Amino acid sequence: MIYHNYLPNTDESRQKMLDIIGVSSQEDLFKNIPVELQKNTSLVLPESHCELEIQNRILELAQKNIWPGGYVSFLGAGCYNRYIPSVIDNILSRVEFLTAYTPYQPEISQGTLQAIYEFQTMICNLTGMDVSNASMYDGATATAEAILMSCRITKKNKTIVSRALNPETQDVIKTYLSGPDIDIITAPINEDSITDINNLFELTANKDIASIVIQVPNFLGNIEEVRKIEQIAHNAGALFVVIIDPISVGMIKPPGAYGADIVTGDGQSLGNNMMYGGPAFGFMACRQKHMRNMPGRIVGSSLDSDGNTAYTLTLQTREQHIRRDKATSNICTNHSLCALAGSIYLSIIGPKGLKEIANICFQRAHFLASKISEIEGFKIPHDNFFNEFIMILPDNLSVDVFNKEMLDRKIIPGINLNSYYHELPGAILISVTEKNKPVDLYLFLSALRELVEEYVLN
Amino acid sequence: MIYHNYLPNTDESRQKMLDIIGVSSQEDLFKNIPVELQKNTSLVLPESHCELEIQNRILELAQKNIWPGGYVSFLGAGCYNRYIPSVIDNILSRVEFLTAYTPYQPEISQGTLQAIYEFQTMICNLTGMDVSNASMYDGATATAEAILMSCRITKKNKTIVSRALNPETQDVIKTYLSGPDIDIITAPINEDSITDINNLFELTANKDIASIVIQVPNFLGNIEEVRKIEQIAHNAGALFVVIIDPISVGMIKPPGAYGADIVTGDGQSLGNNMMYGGPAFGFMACRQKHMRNMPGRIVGSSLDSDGNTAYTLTLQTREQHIRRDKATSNICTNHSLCALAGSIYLSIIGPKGLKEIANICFQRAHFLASKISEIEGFKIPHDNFFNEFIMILPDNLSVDVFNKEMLDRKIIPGINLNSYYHELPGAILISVTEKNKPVDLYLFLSALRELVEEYVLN
Amino acid sequence: MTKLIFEKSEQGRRGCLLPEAGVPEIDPDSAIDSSLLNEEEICLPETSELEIMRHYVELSNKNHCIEKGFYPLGSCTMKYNPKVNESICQLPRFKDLHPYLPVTFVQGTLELMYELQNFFAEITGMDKVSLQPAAGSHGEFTGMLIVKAYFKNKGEERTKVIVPDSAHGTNPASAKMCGYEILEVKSNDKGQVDIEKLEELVDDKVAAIMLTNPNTLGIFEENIQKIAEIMHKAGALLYYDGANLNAIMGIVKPGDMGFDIVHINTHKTFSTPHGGGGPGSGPVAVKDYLSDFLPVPTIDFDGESFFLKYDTPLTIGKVRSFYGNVGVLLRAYTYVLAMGKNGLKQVSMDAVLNANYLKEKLKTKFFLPYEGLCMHEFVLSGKIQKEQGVNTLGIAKRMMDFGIHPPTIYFPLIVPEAMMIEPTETESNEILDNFIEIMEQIAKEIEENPEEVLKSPHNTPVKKIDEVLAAKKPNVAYKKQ
Amino acid sequence: MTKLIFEKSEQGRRGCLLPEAGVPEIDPDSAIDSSLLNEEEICLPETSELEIMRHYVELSNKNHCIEKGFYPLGSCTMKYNPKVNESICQLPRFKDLHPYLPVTFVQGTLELMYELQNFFAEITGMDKVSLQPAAGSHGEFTGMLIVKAYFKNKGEERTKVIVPDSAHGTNPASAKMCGYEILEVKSNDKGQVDIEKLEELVDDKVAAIMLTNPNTLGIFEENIQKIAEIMHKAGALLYYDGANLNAIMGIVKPGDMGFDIVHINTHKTFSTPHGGGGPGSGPVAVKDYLSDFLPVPTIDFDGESFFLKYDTPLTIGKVRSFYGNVGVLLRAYTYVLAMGKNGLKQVSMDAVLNANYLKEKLKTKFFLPYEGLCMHEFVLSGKIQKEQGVNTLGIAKRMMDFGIHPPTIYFPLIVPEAMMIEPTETESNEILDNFIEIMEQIAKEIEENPEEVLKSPHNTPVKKIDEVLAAKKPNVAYKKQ
Ligand SMILES: Cc1ncc(COP(=O)(O)O)c(C=O)c1O
Ligand SMILES: Cc1ncc(COP(=O)(O)O)c(C=O)c1O
Repeated sequence: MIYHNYLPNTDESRQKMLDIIGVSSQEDLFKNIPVELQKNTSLVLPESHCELEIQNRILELAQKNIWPGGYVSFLGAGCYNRYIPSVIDNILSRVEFLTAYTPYQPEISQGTLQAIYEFQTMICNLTGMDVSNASMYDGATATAEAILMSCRITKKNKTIVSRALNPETQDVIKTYLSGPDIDIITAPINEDSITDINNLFELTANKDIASIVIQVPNFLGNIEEVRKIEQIAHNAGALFVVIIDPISVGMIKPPGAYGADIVTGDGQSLGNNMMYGGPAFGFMACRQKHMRNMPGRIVGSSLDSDGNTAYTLTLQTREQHIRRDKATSNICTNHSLCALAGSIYLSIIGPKGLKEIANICFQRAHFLASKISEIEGFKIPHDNFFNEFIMILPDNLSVDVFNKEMLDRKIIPGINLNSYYHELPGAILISVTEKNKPVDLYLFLSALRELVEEYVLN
Repeated sequence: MIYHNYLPNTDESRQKMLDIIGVSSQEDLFKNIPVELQKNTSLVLPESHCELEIQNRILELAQKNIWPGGYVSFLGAGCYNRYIPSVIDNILSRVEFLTAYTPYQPEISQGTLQAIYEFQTMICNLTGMDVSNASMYDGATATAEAILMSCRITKKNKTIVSRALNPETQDVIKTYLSGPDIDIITAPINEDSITDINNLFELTANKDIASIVIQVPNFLGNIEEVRKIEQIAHNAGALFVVIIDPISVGMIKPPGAYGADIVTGDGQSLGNNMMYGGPAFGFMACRQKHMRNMPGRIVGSSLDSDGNTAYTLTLQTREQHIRRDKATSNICTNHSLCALAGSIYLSIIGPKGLKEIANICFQRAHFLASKISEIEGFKIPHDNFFNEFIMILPDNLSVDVFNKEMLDRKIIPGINLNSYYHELPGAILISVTEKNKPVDLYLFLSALRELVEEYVLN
Repeated sequence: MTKLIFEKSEQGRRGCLLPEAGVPEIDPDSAIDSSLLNEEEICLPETSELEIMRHYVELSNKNHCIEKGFYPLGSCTMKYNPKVNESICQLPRFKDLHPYLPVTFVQGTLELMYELQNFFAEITGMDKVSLQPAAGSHGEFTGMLIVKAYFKNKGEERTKVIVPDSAHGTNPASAKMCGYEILEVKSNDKGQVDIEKLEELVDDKVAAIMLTNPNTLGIFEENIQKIAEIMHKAGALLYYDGANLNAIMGIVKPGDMGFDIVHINTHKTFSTPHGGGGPGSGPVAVKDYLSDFLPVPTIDFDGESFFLKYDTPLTIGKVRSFYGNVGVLLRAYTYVLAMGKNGLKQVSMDAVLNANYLKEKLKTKFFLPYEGLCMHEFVLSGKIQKEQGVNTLGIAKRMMDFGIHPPTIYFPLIVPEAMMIEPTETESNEILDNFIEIMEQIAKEIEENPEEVLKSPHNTPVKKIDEVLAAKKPNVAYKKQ
Repeated sequence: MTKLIFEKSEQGRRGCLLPEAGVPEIDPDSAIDSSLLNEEEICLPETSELEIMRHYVELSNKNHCIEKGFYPLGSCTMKYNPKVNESICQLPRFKDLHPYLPVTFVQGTLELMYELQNFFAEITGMDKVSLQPAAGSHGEFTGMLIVKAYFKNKGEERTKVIVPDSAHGTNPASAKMCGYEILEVKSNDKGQVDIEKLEELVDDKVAAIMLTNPNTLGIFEENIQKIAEIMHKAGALLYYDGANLNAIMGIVKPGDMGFDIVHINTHKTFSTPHGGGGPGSGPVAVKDYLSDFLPVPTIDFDGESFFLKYDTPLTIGKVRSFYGNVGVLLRAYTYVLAMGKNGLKQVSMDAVLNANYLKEKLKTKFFLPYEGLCMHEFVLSGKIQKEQGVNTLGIAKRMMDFGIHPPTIYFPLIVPEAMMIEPTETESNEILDNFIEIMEQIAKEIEENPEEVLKSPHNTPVKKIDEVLAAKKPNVAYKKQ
């Protein structure tokens, strides 16, 4: 038979067990399965690779990816190249966190449970809300679930979603809401690339809206008129749902300060690798009164039989394993380990670090933008931004040519906004984080100047 | 003052402590130091780098090294590119092993102690000896210490060292023996690139030799006439010291089987990264009767007050912290964590794996050698080798040109033997391990064929 | 008791430092509405790096995990999570890739994902795969949206989905999220779907049945072909919850059983670590006729290079950001390579062998509600012990004292005092025998002194926890005094 | 009790698999003397990967470590070992480099080593540095060989080396390895070298004195300039054991005190992890006039690129293979960067502050043999407690019950019942206060009930160990029954 490092059974142990069971071969264990179903058994798959062969294969594949250290990148748009403290890796590689299941048995899961309780506290503090759950898959699904939640709470089935939400989030919302047939109204943006308030006001006239959803800073980098939108939402009896970049809270007030009812967001920025888009985690927090309408797991503090503080999953009657089709969501496994990375990150960064990171991003982004705007042909249409901004290419420089030229210089520019926003031709979304060193900014600027020489001035 | 993530003191805590101590500033704590010595205090060093800046600097340096994944390498000669199971990293990164000190307090160091006890057992089994210590710095220093040990045991002060020992080891022996003024006699090699037996016999005529030291396989890859050398040594009343490549024991008998008294070697091959030459570990094992002459730490099994098996450092009266200048060595901190990597490696590889690895190395090396010998102009002078062998370049291909051409092809050939062995012009030491895939061998061969085209046939 | 990290905070302490901006700075209010600027500090811990390490090391030591001991948590497939899977995720060439990099920059990752799609299609006997879903439940949701889109495209209005009474809670919840009404079909006395009852439920308003096979009792649904026939005849689809795929790899394929859609739990069958509650991943595989409805993008190959295929007009859309839990998928990929075609079959054979062995040994002391061969897991009932004074929760707590994680308890709902035991193939015979001994000892303790047993656990970091208090007075975030 | 990994072995089980050779195979005896071929299997464990993980996880949990709690082990500088140091060692561009690669391929590593040489020269006030030595003791050996080579080159025959009675055992042992006879100089009542006694010992046969300053009592040798004068006048050299460098960085340099040779313990002062007994590293720094004797190669720079400098005719040779414990040196480098010039000074200031604070607090309950300001550590005597019935070993064992690693005990030898306490700068005031409380409690327990204290430790993985048995009947390797 087969010996394998993941399979401790030996031929002897297999035989011993077969004897006890009273069958003569391992194949016989499957005799309840109709034979005609067992015809097509052999799998067309690679042969078993030993670890060395796996390492070789992975190296082969790795060589087909770039070495990111060789490039300077200004890609953001929902996934960010950020400083990740090394402590996180060391902790996450501890098998006690890595290979534990969901903490169903609290007495032997206090590590995970307390870490989640602390996570929830941090998310509450970051969002200005009262209650957070233990995590969601990502920011987009968290937002979609927040809308479903808003419909449950308000018993309405329309939502207004700003067109300045991350387009991926908009797509996911559309998919999620197609199930229960909730109407999505997309609120247009104005010439400042923020949600158009006047239009929003009109859209809420009927007061049949469950929620208004905005993103701060919005996908185009700009800060929305949050207080006006809050008024429109609440006047219409809708919940005010705000998606945030958690790093931005180092500079911009948490949504709790301007009347949000539910806050969501993506936690990739908090200590999680980009990893080609996943996994990271989504977070969701809300006001106390909406707690029992939350989807997902929640950890609460309690006491053990000795009277000591102990943590446990709680409010489970919201969840699928108890309430089945009446649950607040189908979510079961969430993104706990990524949320743990987020907790450790926030512990390390601390209140001062968060402010400092936000300031670095803001200052470097604004410096870059102001320098770009000095270069002939390049335009920076807005300055109401945090760390991402729109740059408009010169007329005679196409996005394709621009990208190619930049990549040739080992610079990865931002995404092409025009594919999402037809009204923004030649628009690139530039993201600046603490990983973009000042010299990287100068590199970017001198590349632009070279392109001006070549494509604009000639 | 200074706030830093490695320094938990705050200005408040500093002041509180100063008050208790009764001095007014931190500088005052140093008032016992003559003031004139404190003039030149400020250090000309970089400013404090935060972790992100460290990461940036390290990336900058990393970019000045090659990415080894992009090359095929046949370098060996005492440091080997080998398969390292991933389990090792996960265990070694556990702070419980990583940041513990030497296990002076056995009750809270049983993890390290049992691991060393198991390590000692594995080394005994690999070498065929009775006693192993807890590790040495590397194979070269282990060997030098073995010679010192042989002098203590035999009360003689000459040693014969084969010229076919790794030249680095020979150098280190020379340095170590310069202290106590022990004479080193270098035994020449014969035309088979092994130690010359006849000569050796003559050198021992006076019976004033403490030890004969050989390496199996020797530095040139070949297997020594171990039984004859054993006889010569023991007939002369000298100890027989054998240096082994632990991987070779998967194919070649352990030195205990052919009469060695002390066995040493380097453990880099056992689960340790090459890391530009260190750290890995040295091992040393000997017969029971010589145990009390061993240098270094030794762990023994004992009982605790409940009668349970427990481990502790033992036979410490050999050591410097007890015996000071009368100790068997000055060694204190050894290479424990690297030895742990070795233990984990051997646990993973197991008896069958060791045989298989040895066979892979042997077969691939011999296949490569036999194919090289078919190429016009290239010569393989010996076949009595395990996994490293001498290749002689064609006359009209210099080592420098050869190296350059191979590096251009992303192949890193072996070392130039001529710089150590004047009698071997054009000799390259080729090492083949389990990491050299068959396709790598073909790549090497076709490069040679190209060079023949270019340099030999034209 | 470990203080909260917030309680270890000391003003001014730093867990890390940060660089200067290094550029001329402007006043934030010159760009951003000053009333929105956050003057205050967010309440986060202020600690040194060492303190943070100590905190999380201490917390971690309060967890059970696979490397600490047996973890027979039924339905969760707590097999060994190989460490090579972890190392590959540390390579900068994988972990530091932005999802919007040009595809020419990430051909290695795309090739891996493409191959993995094919592996999963082969193992499940399906045709096309989406790697996007983030977990099993998310896969179910995605699959049921595909069902919905399929019928919408066909112009059929179907509003109901059937699930067995033994189904996992996510099945009805996921169908419900897609707007379906749930019909429950009863199990028969063999623990399998009652065919007659099923036939009664099926009509042209039924869109699908969601099954796992082997089912949550660890029993293979012998009538699966009949079930498929009934459903397909009614124009409905069959959805396969892949939670139990570990029982049948290389033995039988869901596609051959008649399923139209399958999801896979890589964090169960394919050895990706569970992380204390995720991230996992829940790829969805479908038959050809459903492939047009898969979420976008899928990974495709044009003969020269790999690309993200968005051009799928009937797609249900996106179910999450980007392309999937790539970090998890890398691990699943290396696992499939590690086992290979024969190894995967041996996985299932050993998983089933271990389970049957335990079942045979344990049924003498504990009530086995359904006799016969089980698959990779089986369900015992603690009803004998309950009569003796200790319910299944009590048994579970006592097991902890022996360093063993209790089985899944009180699920499936149709077995009173259920203990769902899944040993997995990565446990050795010594571990199984040790477990048997412990279970026999606990049975004996309950016979002799049930009150004592009820005081368990004793050797755990905390004692039995008051869950009622937690729910009655929810305290779900720390508030500084 | 954890079984030995050998006892968990089961024939046939595999911890890993290996590939085929993949080439035509020959019979080994066609190349190698068949009588040397190993027919048998070496006795090594046969276990599954999971079992190996469980084994080492279980073992690890029996260790104390810095991240588990206070570790005031005097002379060992058990400061926090930053995790960024560990991550950089994981980069393939550092860890997978063969030492014989062309230097053009490894300019990054060489640049780092070159800079580090300069950092160490600056911190110690010396001129040239060798990074080769593998540990402190190895540095001493290297340094004393340099002394020997220096005098040999000068044609002077000097045979003796002076060490204080408070010196660490490696000092005399290292000097002895170089063939020197050891003279011990007594300490005076201030715990410092007795100058008169020293003058008596010095003659033209004395090659050097080996000192650490602050000395092992944690006291700065105030007469260091006088000592240097005495030695240098006699034509002898001063060797500085850098074990205690953590006390004086940025405050005073050994070079300015008159030392000619210094070794550094990176695993103490520069935060590289101790690994349960190494690997550390012990770079040696010398004044210009000794630089010709340094081991080869050193790392040098020719204005364009970095290279290995072998061209040093008077070199003592090589003291180990290759160039040093590069993996350890990488960590030391990042540590120096992390602290920077001001940070290193603050390290020493905080280390000394923490030590003096503890000393002030603890001297009320424990005997302090030498009054006055201490440096980064101090030595208490347990003699009061010994009179009450509990010796220092007993106090140490009791400390373990509180999760604290005992201080270094019975060293230095000149203090009876010594407890050498070094808190380091990475411990917070809360930790220090907690330690003080514990020590006070233990003192009280000893006053009230010494017998009870002698039963400690209670909360450790094993109880007090019979060390006499271990030495009397040495069992140093497992033999299969
Ligand atoms: C039978 C079954 N179905 C579905 C799920 C849900 O999977 P996930 O937790 O990955 O969402 C589970 C998980 O426990 C399960 O056991
Ligand atoms: C004062 C002193 N000198 C020398 C040494 C020896 O250093 P190492 O253990 O690195 O060889 C030590 C180590 O404890 C020490 O404390």
